[in-house]
Amino acid sequence: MQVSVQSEPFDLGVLTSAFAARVAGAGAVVTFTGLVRDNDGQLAAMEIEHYPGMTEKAITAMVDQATARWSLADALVVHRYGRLAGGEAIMMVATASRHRADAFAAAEFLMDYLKSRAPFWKKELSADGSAWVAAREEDETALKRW
Amino acid sequence: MQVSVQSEPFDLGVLTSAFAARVAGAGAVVTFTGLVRDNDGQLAAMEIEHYPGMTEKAITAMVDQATARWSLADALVVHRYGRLAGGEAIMMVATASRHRADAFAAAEFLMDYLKSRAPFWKKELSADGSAWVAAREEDETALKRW
Amino acid sequence: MIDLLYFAWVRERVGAPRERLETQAATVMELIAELKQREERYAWAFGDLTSLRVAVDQELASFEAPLAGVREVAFFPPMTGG
Amino acid sequence: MIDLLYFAWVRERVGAPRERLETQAATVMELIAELKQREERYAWAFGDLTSLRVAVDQELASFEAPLAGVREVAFFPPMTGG
Repeated sequence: MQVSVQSEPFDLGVLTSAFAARVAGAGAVVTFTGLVRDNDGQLAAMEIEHYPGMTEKAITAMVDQATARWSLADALVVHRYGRLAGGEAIMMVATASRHRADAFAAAEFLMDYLKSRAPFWKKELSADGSAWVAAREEDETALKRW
Repeated sequence: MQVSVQSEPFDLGVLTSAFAARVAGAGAVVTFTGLVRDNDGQLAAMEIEHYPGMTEKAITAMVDQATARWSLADALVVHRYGRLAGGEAIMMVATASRHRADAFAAAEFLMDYLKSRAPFWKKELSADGSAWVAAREEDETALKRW
Repeated sequence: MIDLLYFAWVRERVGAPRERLETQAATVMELIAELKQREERYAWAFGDLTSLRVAVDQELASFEAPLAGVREVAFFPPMTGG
Repeated sequence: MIDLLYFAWVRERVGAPRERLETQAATVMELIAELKQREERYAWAFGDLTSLRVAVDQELASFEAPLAGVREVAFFPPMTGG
């Protein structure tokens, strides 16, 4: 298991390759990557605040839950905080399993929990000013399926 | 959209990075990678046969279906054929969307269809000999959810 | 003339990846019946239809698919991609 | 003494990321009531409880959570990770 909460950018390709290499033989690897989104053609910058101390603890608990629930060879969560430029990777999740159903389910579970239960808060910065990203109703609803 | 059926190895990290870079702004990227699996601690080699002519056509039709059904910024399918060593990547799927639900659903849909409806046949090679991989009941069942 | 293609263990049992055939068979099923009567290796390859799949002109098809105007018929086991 | 932590717009409204407080409040809810009476900025930060979340000693908790033995309480809006 690998959990990293960091301000530094990470290299999605390098992390994905390294993860796949170390679970070689698991058969199925799923990754999810969240990028700073384009808003109507304009790449926004983002400021991400988090709760040092609680964040890694909360994420580790989520990964433990996923590991208990699905048959996983390994799991990885990297999440950035601080200032991010448009198009940069905010976070990634990777899961490995013998069969794809477990890898997909665990990745979706981790994403649903990271969205609504990991102490991060995103602020979008644009030419017009800044605004805290509002939690989406669907994200809260998504948790109910687990 | 990018579909490639090839005998050459591909670099998962490089393809993942390039895909994420060109959909920057989509927000959510999901990848699935299938690796030659470890059987009881022994990495098997694999020989993959396919139906040249039909394969790319079938995969392109699947990607078209996924694109019609979900809101995707882009999708990629790379699938190898020929001889693969243990631990090597067999194939990958990548999907990009504004929201993760679409990217996850489209990636799972593509995987379910690639498993059972793309003309590939896997033969596992081990010290004991070789055997065609049998289709799994669950893979056929998985198609019913779409 | 129809091109017949065989893949995976169907190919191994038939003993060839492809062949051309002049046939009067109206459907895939009739074609299979014709092949099975030709030689033992075809009877072996086509013995269990539940584990046989067919593509007609590179599209998955049923055993009832008509062959009129068809150029290529492929036989193979359930696919195992991904 | 309890450490109070504020994040995102709760922090902005309160005007500080953290503070220490001597309180007799028995639950999170009583603590919120106490803070709201102190100054307008707290009333503003804690005005709408439906958009407020709380962690007690770094675990998500309900407003009814008891404060006995607690060292750290954090207030923040619904999380937007991922």
